[in-house]
Amino acid sequence: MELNPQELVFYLFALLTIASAVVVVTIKNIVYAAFSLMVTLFSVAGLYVFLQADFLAATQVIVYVGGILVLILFGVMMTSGSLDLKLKLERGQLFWGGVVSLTIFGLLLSVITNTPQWENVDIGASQEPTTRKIGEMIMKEEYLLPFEIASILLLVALIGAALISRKEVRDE
Amino acid sequence: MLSLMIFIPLLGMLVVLFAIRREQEELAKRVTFIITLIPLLIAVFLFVDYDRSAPGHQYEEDMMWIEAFNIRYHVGIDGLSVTLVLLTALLGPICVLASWKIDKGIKAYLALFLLLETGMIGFFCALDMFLFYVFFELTLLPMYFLIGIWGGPRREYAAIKFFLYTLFGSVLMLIAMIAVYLKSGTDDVARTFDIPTLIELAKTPGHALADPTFQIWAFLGFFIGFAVKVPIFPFHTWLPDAHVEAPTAISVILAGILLKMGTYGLVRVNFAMLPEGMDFFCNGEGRWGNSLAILGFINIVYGSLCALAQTDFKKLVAYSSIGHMGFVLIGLAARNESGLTGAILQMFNHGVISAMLFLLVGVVYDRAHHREINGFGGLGSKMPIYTGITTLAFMASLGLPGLSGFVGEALSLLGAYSKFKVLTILSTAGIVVGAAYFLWTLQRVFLGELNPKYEAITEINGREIATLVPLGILTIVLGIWPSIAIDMFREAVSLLPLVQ
Amino acid sequence: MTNIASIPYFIPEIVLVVFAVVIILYDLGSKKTGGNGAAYLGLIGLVIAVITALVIGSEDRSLFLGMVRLDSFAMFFKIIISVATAATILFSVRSSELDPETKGEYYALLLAVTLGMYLMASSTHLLMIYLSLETVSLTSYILAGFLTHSPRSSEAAFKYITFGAISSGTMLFGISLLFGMTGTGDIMLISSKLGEMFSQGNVYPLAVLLSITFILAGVGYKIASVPFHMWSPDVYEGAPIPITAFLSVASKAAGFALFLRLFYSGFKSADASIDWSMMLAVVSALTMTVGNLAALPQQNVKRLLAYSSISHGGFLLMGGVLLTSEGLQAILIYLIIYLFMNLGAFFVVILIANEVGSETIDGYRGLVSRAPLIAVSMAIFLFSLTGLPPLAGFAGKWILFAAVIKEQLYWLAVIGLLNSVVALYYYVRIVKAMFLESSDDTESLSFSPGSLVLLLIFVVPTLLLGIYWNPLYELSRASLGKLMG
Amino acid sequence: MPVVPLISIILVAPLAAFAFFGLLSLTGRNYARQDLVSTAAMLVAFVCAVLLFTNVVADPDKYSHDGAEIHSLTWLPLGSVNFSMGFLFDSVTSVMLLVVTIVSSLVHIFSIGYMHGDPRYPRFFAFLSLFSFSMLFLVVSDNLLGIYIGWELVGVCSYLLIGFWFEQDAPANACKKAFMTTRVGDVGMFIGMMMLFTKFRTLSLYGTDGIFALASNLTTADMTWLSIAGVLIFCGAVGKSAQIPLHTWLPDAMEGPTPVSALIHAATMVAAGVYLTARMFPILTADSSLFIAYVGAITALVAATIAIVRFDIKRVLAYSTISQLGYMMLAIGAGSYVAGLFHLTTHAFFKALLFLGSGSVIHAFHAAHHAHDHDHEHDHAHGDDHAHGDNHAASFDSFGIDPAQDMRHMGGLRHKMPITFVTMLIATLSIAGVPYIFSGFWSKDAVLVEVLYRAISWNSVHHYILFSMAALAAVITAFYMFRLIFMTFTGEPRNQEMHDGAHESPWKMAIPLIILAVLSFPIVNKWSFEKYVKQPAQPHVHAPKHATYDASQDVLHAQLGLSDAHAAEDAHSEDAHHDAAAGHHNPDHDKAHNIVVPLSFVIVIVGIGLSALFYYWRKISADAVAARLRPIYTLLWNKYYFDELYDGVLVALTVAGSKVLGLFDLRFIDGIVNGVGVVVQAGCARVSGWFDNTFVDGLVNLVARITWSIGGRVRRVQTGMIQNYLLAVVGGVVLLILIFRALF
Amino acid sequence: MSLQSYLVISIILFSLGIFCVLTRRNAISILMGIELILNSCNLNFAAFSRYVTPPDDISGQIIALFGIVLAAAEAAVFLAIILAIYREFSTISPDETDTLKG
Repeated sequence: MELNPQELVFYLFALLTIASAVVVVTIKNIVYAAFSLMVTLFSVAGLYVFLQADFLAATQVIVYVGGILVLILFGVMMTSGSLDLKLKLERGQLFWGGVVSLTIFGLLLSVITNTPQWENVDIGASQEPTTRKIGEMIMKEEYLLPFEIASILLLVALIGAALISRKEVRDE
Repeated sequence: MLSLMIFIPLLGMLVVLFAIRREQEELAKRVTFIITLIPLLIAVFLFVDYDRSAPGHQYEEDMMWIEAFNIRYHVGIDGLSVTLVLLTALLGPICVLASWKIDKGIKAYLALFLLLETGMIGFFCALDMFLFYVFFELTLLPMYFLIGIWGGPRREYAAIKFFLYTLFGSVLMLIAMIAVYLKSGTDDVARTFDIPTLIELAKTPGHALADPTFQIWAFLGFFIGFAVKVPIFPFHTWLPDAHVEAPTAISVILAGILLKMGTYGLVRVNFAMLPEGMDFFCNGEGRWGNSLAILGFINIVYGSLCALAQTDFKKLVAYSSIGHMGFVLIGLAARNESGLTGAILQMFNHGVISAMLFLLVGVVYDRAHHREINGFGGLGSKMPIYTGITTLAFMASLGLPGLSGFVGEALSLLGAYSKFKVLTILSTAGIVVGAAYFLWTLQRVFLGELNPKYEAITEINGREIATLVPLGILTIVLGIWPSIAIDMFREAVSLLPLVQ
Repeated sequence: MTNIASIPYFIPEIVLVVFAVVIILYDLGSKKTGGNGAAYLGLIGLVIAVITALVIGSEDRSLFLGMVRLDSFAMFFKIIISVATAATILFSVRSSELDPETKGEYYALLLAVTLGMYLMASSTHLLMIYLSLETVSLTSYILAGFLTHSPRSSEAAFKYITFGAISSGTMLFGISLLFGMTGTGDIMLISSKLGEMFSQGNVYPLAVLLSITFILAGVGYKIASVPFHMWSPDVYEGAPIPITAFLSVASKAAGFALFLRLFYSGFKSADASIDWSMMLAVVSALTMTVGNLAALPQQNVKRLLAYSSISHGGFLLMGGVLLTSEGLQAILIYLIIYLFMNLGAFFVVILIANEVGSETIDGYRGLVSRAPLIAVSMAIFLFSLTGLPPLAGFAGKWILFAAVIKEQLYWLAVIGLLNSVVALYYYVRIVKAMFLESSDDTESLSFSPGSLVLLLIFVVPTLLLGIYWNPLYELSRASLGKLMG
Repeated sequence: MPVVPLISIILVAPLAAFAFFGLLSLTGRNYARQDLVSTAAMLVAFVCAVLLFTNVVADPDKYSHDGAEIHSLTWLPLGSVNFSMGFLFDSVTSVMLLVVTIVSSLVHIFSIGYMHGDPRYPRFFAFLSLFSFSMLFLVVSDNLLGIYIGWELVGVCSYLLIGFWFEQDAPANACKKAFMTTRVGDVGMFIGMMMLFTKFRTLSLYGTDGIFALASNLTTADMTWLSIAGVLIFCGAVGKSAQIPLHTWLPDAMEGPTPVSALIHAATMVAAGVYLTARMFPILTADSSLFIAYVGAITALVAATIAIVRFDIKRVLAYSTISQLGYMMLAIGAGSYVAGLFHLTTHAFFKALLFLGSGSVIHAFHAAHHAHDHDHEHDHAHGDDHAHGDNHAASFDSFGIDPAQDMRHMGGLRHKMPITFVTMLIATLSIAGVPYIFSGFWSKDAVLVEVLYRAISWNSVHHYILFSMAALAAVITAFYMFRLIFMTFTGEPRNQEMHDGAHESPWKMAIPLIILAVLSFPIVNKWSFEKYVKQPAQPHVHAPKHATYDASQDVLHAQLGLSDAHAAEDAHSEDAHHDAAAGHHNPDHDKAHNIVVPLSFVIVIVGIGLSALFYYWRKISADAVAARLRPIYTLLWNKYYFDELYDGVLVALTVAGSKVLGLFDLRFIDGIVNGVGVVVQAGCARVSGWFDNTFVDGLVNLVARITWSIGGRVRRVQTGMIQNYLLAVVGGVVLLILIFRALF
Repeated sequence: MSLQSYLVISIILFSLGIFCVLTRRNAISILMGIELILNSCNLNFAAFSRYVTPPDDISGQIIALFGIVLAAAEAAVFLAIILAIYREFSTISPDETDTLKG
């Protein structure tokens, strides 16, 4: 089977995504898991690029890697005091979790392979960079309201996170 | 007129609750007594004024209540209800008198009692099924509290048991009721809750309500609802507990009125409105044709046998009620004139007699503070009047001719015999057993040597006699001349779908 | 309607946002003085929002290019939610649980969550649905964990957010699949697309089933239906009581608004191949049964009411099963009634927690002699929750069952009613403690007149609506508007 | 004389006397001279009864047929079915009214003396009045329902009066036993009534749509049914008239005051059963008649044998009563209505006399007893000798018998109490059937003649057997009655202390004795009785030789028979019973008569002679014979073990039941001794009580418990661990999808 | 590089996320699982935007964008709550924060 370089890179990203995600799920050390998650997030950003979603890819990197992941690492550090970083796995939960996840996987696989809307779809023509278009849609067209609401949501999250964290400050 | 009678106790409840201070206990009792006299006066007036020759309902009041479901405030009485209303109204003041000794939270007690009375009178007057159900359920709450707060040592258990059982029955009834309502019309033809209308519709051939299968199921729903109230075996076990734990006056109401609500419902709804369903369970044919009569038989024999086994005076009376309601059932199952007349008469008479019995138990309990039958003995020599009245009540209850209990029982059995020969013959065992437990009780409590513990027991007092005498007179009068009552509801009975 | 043109019809929501911000600013300014200024500001904001909403009216309009819809159905829920929020604010004022220092943020968050609920009631786009759901959820997490120095509160928040995140994640995945199949997020369009697909046979039913079930996970967790209910007892128990009351009423109402809109106007056309009715009926029966059974052995009244509210969710769902206008109407009516009786019950819990310091049933012993009015009110609420006439709960139950029986779902009706018998048992346990048992402590409790007036606000409708509920019926019919098409 | 007002007065007078007492009691007081009120009421009733009798005398043709005059009105109008209540007046009613009022009046008078000083003296008279009312009501009722009402009321009065001295256990037990046993019979009667009602839609007896008229139209197909109905109605009579097997209550009923025994348990109430059977005469079939006859004959014989070995003077009389009632039943069963009722009438007087006489003796002995400072109430607290179940000779001693009633303490009283002795002797001669001089001869002779006549004319083996039994019973009757007289009045005093204290009763008690003694002579004679009382037709009884049933004749018979008994007689001249009423020109009848009269002499001589040998001349030692015939004696002493049979079955059942239930309780055994019937029912009842608590309630509780435990389980699912919840969510989603994927 | 290949990656991520959430005994790991799930959703939207919707309609991408934003907000609150839990319970194991149950 001949692979063109583009495809090769795609499959590389795909593999990376999955492999790192598997590591996230299985590895005992939570710090390694966090770093492995970083790899996953990067790879997903790479996949966005293949989907010609450049703005999305950038956002993914900035928000996820720059924000969320850092937050997670902070969390790991701040809660590591008494906690052993080794993760415990309990057998029953593990078993049933596995069964359920596999079943879901099976169901979803069946869905993606059988849904007529997704069969043999033509890949659309290459698009312009989407940033401008996204900006227009968010600021002028139907996504204005969601944008505003999302901003309120962020504000609320900000206040809330601060409020709950601030408890700690008052504690001391 | 009817609304006045229904809601005056409710009004009275507000008066007792808000216009009387907590310390004025005597006043509260007197006020309540006077309030309960008003419905009694109205009921007596109705009893006298009621046109006995006219079939159908009288003194009707009808107005729209909840338009969306065509629910109406429709009340009216026919001969059947007027007798029961009279019974309710009569027991009202009697129970207030019987409650005179209650010392804990008398105000709340009286208020709840008045609420209960509204529920009961309303139930017997309601001609709209929804209203009927509301009043039916309205009696639950006050009853729960009255048993639960003022009852005996196991009151909490008894109260919740009563509550759960009745609610269980009534939810099934609710389903049946909704189904009947929905079947009474379509989206285009207005549906109705009006009982007289529904009765007509159920008779109309081809109408959805007249469908036998539907009627059978609806019958079952209603039946279980009422069966719990009656109570019919095997839904009866709440009754001994509730009766035993309830304070005297409340036992009186329970036995006197609440049980009648069940049988009244059976007549009003199951009998009148669901003739096909009734037919299925009473026609004496097929697998289910004897069901109702069998239940009646079980009630009679089983209730009586259980009564025989009791050593608690009150429990004995409670079980005897189960037995006596069996006669009502078997009379109903007969679906003929004498059976039905007997059943209705028995309803009324049992109301009077069991009220007497519970009052009598209360009298001795107030003095001895226990009800263990074997713990008495020889009271006859110390309390002759009490003994005399008790003997009268016992004799009435065991169906002595010349007293009211006999007529109902005899008519029920006579009616039933023409349909269910074997079952009726077996049921007559109840007559013997009935005599056995009453006589045995009489012997253990009143006859024999005086138990030295009760050397100083006091004779029944004037207030207690006053509660018993009206009932005793009714017992005798109705025993001698039952037509006074029968004249009232003969027309009502003739309107029911009888089968000769 | 375009974005700009939509703004006038969006004033109520804007008012809420403005007041939320004002409260925070006010709070900053009055940090030291304490007092209930923030609460009253919140109340004023709510009142203005409701008034403006009423002024704007409920003529059917699609706003913001199809993102939200202004109709009588949304209007109905907005009012319900506003009343619940107002009650919660009033409860919070009287609750001694909350730290007065953080009350400013607290009321601001309450307004924010109200905004989210408004949007839940009116969203017609999958993205908006997800957004509004998340707004409500995130705020709720914070509110649930609001109590300082309370491990219970933190634990509640933790469980809530974990549960909520998974559920909404699942929902989002379902949304993505649906988006993938129909190529749009507008639920009206989705509805017509689905219909088209089904009629052409150009569809993989499992995909539809799966995506809708995934979406159901998000909605189900809001209305706490089985199997998405498990967070609620823990969260209800751990959260501050006013928030518990709020979650059990407002959150549930908003969840139902969303659920009904999704299923009635979105997925109904998928009815052809998948028996949603049956699925919902099973879920509904399970929900009420599980809620009731688990409530039986509870000792903590809050937790007991949590389970009871699960079972009421099941009752409500029963109306949703039918996909008929009667069923919908029944849900609306039941919600109104549920609002009064459940909030009332929670208010009593707050008062008792304040005065007696106990949330367990034992704390209610002998209440009738210590605070007769409170005890009687509580009994009224509880019996109304049971559904006994002549209390409002009965009217609700009645209409629901009438709708169910009309569709011949007798089995569901029987299960529902048997459940109400079981329910009686645990409600009565509280009543029993209050009336039938006596406590060692007999000194009578005193409550401020304000509290009693507030209590009456809930008692009176619970009584009156049981006796005369025709207006409710009319109101619910009007509120259905064009939802049913 | 107007019938309705007079009957009304007869009923109202005693009722008013009772009501007077009842209402006054509510205030807690009693009128001390209730005795006068009640007695006056009874005398009024008596006068009215006499006035009514003049009607019969004036127009015997009209009143000699049953159901001659009826005044009824609707009592329970149900619509299509109506129950009426009314007065029936015919010669039988009139005779019964006379009998009841005479005996009752005399007993009232006697009681004034006998009950003097009793703490509940007024109450006694009130109860007597109530009884009289009930009995009279029974007698004048024209329909089965009315009879049943009176029937039960007399039962209650009997209950109240037997238990009059309720402080002691024996009366308390006895009254309950009496009521219960008779009620068993009453239930049978009620079932019979239900059968008749269902068939005929009425409970009225007479008139064109009465039961008799309708029953006469029945065909052979209905004969079994009618027989069963007749036997069931007769069940009531079995209970009330203490026929075997429901006779055990009557001896116990002797625990009541003696005047009560005289009035209720000798003369009137127990005779009500005979009266009822007589009233139902027209619907008796050949089968049911034979059944009745056998029950009567067996009762007559068995009770007589038991009476031989009693020592309690009242119990001897009680068994004698049972035996005599058996005679009456036999007569009616054998088809002789007239003979039955005639014996009823004569028996009422001489048996009342015997009881009152024995009361007089007991009264005297009690007085003596008191004089010797004994507490009689304490002593006879255990009068119920069966209860102890002792059947060995040692216990034949005075154990369990009130000394004042024990004949072994008596003897030689004829000098002390001459009036009592003479009057009782007259009654004894009468009951023994001493020919020609005494009324008892005439009535007993009539019974025997009728039975033998049936035997001869129908050539019926059954009736020969019945006749032999009756004759044998007559011998025994003469024997034990004279045993009573000899032991009580002749010989030497056996208990000198008591003998010394005894004295003749006061005049208040003596006068009734004398009046009754007069009535024991054939004042009521056979010819006058037969003149006034005419036998009704029995459309469904045919001599066995009419093997082929002639339906057409029967219809004719029915049409004629009820409207005119004479016509019926003509139509069926072979039917023997009509001849009995019409005269003695039937050869078979004459034959029977010619056999019976000489036989009567033999019976009397053998009976009295044997008795004298044993107890007067003491040529034979009763004890020696008893020892020789130990098994028979034991059997008789234990009254054929009827009580033990009832008790024993119950014990076995109860014990078995209890063991099964693991609820065996010593109190059961004690309880069993307490009374017949009640205990087995208690056993069953406990079972059902247990069943109720354990099973029915248990089932419900089980449901509750299961619900609760499911609640607990559901609750335990809520582990508090969030990941379990998450698993439930995700798993739930998967399950939902899978289930619906599978289903749809 | 068909649509299916993206979808396969997405569903693997989703399943792994679910598995992670269900089995890991650490609150932060649960948060990571949630992030995996959200990523899979966003990947779906992006893929559908590219393949299913018309080329000029990029609403899929925008929804994914909102997804990212919401994920961030959620993560922030989640971590704050984890810190609070840690403070109260001195552990962030979900097994041990089980005082509310039954």
